[in-house]
Amino acid sequence: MKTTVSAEVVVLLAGLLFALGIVGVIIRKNIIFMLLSVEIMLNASGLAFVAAGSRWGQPDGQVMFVFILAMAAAEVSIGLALILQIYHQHKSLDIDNLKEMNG
Amino acid sequence: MDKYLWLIPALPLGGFLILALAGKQLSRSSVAIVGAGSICLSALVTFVVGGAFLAGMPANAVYTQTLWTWFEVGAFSAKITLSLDVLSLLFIFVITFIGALIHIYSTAFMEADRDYARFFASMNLFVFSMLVLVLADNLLLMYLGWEGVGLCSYLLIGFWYEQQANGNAARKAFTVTRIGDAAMAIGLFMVFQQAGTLVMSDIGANASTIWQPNSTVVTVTALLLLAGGLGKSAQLPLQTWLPDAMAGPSPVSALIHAATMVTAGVYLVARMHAIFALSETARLVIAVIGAATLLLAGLTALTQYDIKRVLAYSTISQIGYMFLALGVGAWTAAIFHFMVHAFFKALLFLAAGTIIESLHHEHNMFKMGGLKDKMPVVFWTFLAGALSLAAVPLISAGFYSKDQILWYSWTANGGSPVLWMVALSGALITAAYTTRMMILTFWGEAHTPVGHLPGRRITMPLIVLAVFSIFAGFVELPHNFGHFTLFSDLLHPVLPETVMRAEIPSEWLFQLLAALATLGGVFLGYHYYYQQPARLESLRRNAMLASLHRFWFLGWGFDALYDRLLVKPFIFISKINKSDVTDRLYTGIAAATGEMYKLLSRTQSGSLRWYIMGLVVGAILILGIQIML
Amino acid sequence: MEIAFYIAGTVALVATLMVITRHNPVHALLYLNVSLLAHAMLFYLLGASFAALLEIIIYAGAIMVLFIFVVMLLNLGKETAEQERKWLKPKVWMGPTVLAAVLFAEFLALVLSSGQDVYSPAVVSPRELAVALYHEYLIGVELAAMLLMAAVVGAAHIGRHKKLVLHRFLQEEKEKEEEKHEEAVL
Amino acid sequence: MMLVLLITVLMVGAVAAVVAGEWNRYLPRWIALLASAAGLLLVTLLWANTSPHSVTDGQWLMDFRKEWIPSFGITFHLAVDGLSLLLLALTFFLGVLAVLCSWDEIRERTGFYYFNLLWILAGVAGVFMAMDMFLFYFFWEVMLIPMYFLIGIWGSENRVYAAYKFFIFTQASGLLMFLAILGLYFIHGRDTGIYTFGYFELIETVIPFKTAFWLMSGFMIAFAVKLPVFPFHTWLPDAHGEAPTAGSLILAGLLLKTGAYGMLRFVVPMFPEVVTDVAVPAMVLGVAGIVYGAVMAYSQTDLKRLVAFTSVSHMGFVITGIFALNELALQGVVMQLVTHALSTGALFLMAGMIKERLHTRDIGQMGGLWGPMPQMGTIGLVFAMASLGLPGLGNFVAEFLILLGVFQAQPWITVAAASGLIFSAVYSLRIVGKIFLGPRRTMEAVPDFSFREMLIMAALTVSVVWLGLFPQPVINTARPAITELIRFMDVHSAASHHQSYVK
Repeated sequence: MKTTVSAEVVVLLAGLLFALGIVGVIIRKNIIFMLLSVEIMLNASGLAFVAAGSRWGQPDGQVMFVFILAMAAAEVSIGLALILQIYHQHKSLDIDNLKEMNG
Repeated sequence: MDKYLWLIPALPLGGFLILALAGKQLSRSSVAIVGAGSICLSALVTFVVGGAFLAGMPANAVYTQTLWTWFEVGAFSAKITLSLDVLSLLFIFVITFIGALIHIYSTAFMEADRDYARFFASMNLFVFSMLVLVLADNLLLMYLGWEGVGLCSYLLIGFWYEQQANGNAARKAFTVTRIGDAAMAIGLFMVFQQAGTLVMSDIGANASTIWQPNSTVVTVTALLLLAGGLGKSAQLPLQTWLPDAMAGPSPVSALIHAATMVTAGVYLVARMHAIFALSETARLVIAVIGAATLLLAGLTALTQYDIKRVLAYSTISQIGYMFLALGVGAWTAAIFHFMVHAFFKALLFLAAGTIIESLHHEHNMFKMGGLKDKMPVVFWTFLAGALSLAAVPLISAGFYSKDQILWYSWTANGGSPVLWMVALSGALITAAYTTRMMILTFWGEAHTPVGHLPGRRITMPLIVLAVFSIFAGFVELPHNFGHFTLFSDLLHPVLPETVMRAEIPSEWLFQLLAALATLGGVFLGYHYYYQQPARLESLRRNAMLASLHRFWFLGWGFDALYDRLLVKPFIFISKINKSDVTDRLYTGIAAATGEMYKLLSRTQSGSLRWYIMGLVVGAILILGIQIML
Repeated sequence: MEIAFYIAGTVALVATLMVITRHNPVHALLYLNVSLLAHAMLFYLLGASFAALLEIIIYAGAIMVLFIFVVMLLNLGKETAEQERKWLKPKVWMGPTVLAAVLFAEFLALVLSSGQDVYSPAVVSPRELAVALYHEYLIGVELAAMLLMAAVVGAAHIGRHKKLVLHRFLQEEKEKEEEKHEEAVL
Repeated sequence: MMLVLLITVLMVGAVAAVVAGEWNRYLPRWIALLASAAGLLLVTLLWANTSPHSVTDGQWLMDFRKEWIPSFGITFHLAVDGLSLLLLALTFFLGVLAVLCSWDEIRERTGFYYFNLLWILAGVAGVFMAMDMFLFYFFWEVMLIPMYFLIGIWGSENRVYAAYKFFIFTQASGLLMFLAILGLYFIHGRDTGIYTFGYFELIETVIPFKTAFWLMSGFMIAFAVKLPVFPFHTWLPDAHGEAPTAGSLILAGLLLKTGAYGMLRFVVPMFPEVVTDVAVPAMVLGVAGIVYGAVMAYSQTDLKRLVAFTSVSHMGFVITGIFALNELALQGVVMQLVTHALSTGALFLMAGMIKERLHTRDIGQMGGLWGPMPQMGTIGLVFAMASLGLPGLGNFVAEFLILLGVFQAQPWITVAAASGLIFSAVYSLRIVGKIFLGPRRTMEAVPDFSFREMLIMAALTVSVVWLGLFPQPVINTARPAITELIRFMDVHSAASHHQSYVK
């Protein structure tokens, strides 16, 4: 089962997914949704890495994906913990309510 | 004996140091002994050294004594060197002799003052500085003395410092003379640049090789040096400080503002005659300034009420005569008049001081009167001084010196009939205000009761000075009678002969006219102030004459002019800029930074989505740039 | 087998689109899971079978479960959905979408400017991957381990239930306010 | 080794003072006095050992060199010539006086105070000796921070503002200098392959004119701010006004001198062509400073600000003299550095003493103080006269030489600068008149000098009179450095003439 793909298509797919992730982060008010969108963006970049690795037949792309995965795990665990705390303290997940760090 | 020359200035300096460092601990009598004694000793040394010098005159007529090298940089070298020649000998004689008399006078005059020691310390420092000024062998050392006398003048004018006016007068005196001094300093730089030295004898000897006659350079140099002299000698246009300087004690006025310091300008010009001789323009300027000053100050003296201000303006006027003489090239005549003037003007100031003291600090002549019989010693000595000032023919020293100047102002090479006319009318005016002063003070009714009479320490100097005021003139008699030229012969090793014009009228005529002018002036004063005082009143009522009187009384409006032109603008600019306008630049930068901070901190809204938006826009821009490129 | 690639890609796109448009968090999560599975498919098709495996196990499995836990823990249901519906108006999402579209257009332009490059993906075996990971990238692995460690500790610390923690300045203010309040009560 | 000792004695003293300050309030001042006096003694020994004859035959008297960071070509290189020696002597002399004048004034945190004081002195001494650009910059910064503390902690009401202003001005300009040093370092390295910060190597660098201009500007701005030259002077009145007495003394006496020293040591020999090119504008700035400072001084009512502006005026003479680039003017500059430190330092000390007595710096509230304080009056008069350049006092020799030298270079500039003589009389007499003359304004009892104050002022008075009458030793000490500088300039201008001829 030999597949042939064009490199542009894969990269464009990754770019499209990434753009969707950005849109998600910006348009949502709820922190959980924002976090989900961040995951989408991470995946999109992972896809680009893997595609590049397969293009050159080298393991580095997947290595990067593994690192992204580790980072995503760490980020999610911290992020979710923060969400819990925020919800406890503010009784809301509305990001617009959390503007305490304005200059 | 010459090697003791250094003692002459060192003695007053020693007196100053003792009084300044230990004045508080000394008793009044020891202060007096140290203060007056140092000057008397100095005078004594002057007689001895001067006698020895004249007896064994060196070949080049100069004796120099180098004490140490002041400083030496590259080609420039300034040494602390004293040099004695006839000119400086005459000056140090006048300074120490009159200085000693005035110091003796002061021991009694200032007896009641709280700051007895400070007075004598300042006076001693003054005598020291003045001696350095005239004994200096280079212009820089002379400048040291020059500024030193300025400092002492400042200190002594402001001696009674608790009155604000005295301090202001002192400051004015220093500042105005300083303007001249700054110009003179530039003159010094020019001299050094052209001559490569500041040693006066070298400059004098080589002047004609250094400078082209009548070149711009020499004229400018001469005028710059002259500016210093004008400041110190209170000549136009820097004369305004001297009348105010009368705020100091009377001995100070006698010593500093009549006899010695104010003639420093005369000394400077005479000393640097080699430079001035090379520039006709500069000499013309000197003569014109002298003539203008003598007329202007004489007319002002005619209107003053304060006896010391009359004397102050008369001093300005008499120094004007000296400058006139210098300008026309009658070097010795100027110095002759300086010497005579020193005697009679010191006498007049001291006598006036005595009168003022006896009348409980009354300065106004119109409130004096009738003192002829009450204070006979003062009257007779004052009369001797007044005769000399008015240049009463034959019997006064002033006549011989002033007549010489009048004569030369026409006949000398630089002279002209116009200058002579001015000088002659000046003589008339001088006689008039002198008579006015005498009559108002000594004749008529007594307006103020006389307090204590002067003691012997006060009268003795007056008598000595009175004798000199009368007889000092006989060292030099006119050519047409006596032809006795001891004084000018003595000075000729230093000062050149006066160059005369080709055709000169008879000297008798001139003397007659001068005598007539004097007598006319005396008559005018006698007529208006003694014989017919009512006529004076009618003159006063004339509006034009009254305003003229006011104009003269205020010193021809020079004070007001300078106030408007220089002082007020300076103070205005300085006050308006008190908080420093350049600082605005830096506070402006700081404020702009602050504004920028506020602007940028608004982007830190705390809204996460806003930040991400920023990120996206940034990414778009960067990619956009990449596409463009 | 290109068709499988395109199908998986389309699924990923559609699922992702759904993720960002759902109002209900649980729905969104499920769509995200679908998207992740589609990603795994893509990975597999690109010859990265190990990555596909990790995607399913860790992402779709572990991480998504975490999300669901939190959603359940916070009891986010209808109310949140309601709120989100109110919020998601065209006026709100139009701007960011255009912006993202511009970004994507630029990206597109950049990618298309380089020439066509068709290739058949090389299979990178887990073995090669392991060798690379524990050889060249050893330090990276170590660092990742530390990161995870820190994340665990951090999450445990942050997630602890505690009283409202205020900065000391705010605390003082609050104490003052309380005092005032007490005074008022008294 | 002696040179290192000079710095270490101060640094050790500083640390000892801060440690001792933890136990006892009075111990630090004794330690500080001991340390600065020891330094003074060392410098005197150094000076005595180099008799005038040995000075004349070579510029450098003593040299100490050790590798510091060899990989960047940084050495710990100290050396002393006549110029440095004079300024070092001044540093320690004023250091002793600064300790003495803080004796009773400083009552809080004495340990840290004397730490800062000694640390500044160490920095200044290092600046005067460093012959490695990196080391120079290091010491340059060492002076800065303790001074910031000195003003910021022990100053008067507006001290924080003043301290910030001082810090920002000096730091910003110092960074420009550092950039210029790095530029020089890399240009030299690129041209010769030897990367070094050594002074003697770097002055040999041949730099294209345009680059040299920018590098010189970097140095010049740092030194001009420190000096200060006319438009960069605005930090000075604030810093001087708010600093404690010893702070003002050291600022006026030493920190300003580092600017002039930097110009003489670095700017002129490193960029001879540019210096001759910008000489006239620089001199014009100097004259502007003379006049502007004097006019500003006249309007001030705060005594310390007034004296600060007189410093601006006097430093105008310095910059004018430096750019006249002849021996007379440069010798005058050296004299001016020394005498200005003494005279202005004395005026600041007096302001501090008056403030201790009357609790004000406003000269409107003084007046008639001669009566109760004749000694202070006399001394005050002496230093006012020094400040207006009365012959017989040191400042006259300095100003005269500067003006004489400038006249040979640019007569018209001298004419403008000579107006400073008049203005200086105006403001100096205003000081005397407002403080000592006139009617008394306050009826507080004001005691005259105490023994300690008398000692300080007597030392200064004797020095300034001595310099006025016997300045030759100072001139002789500085001569080798100055003649060497002139020779260097001549060689370079001849070389550049040659170059342009070839073109």
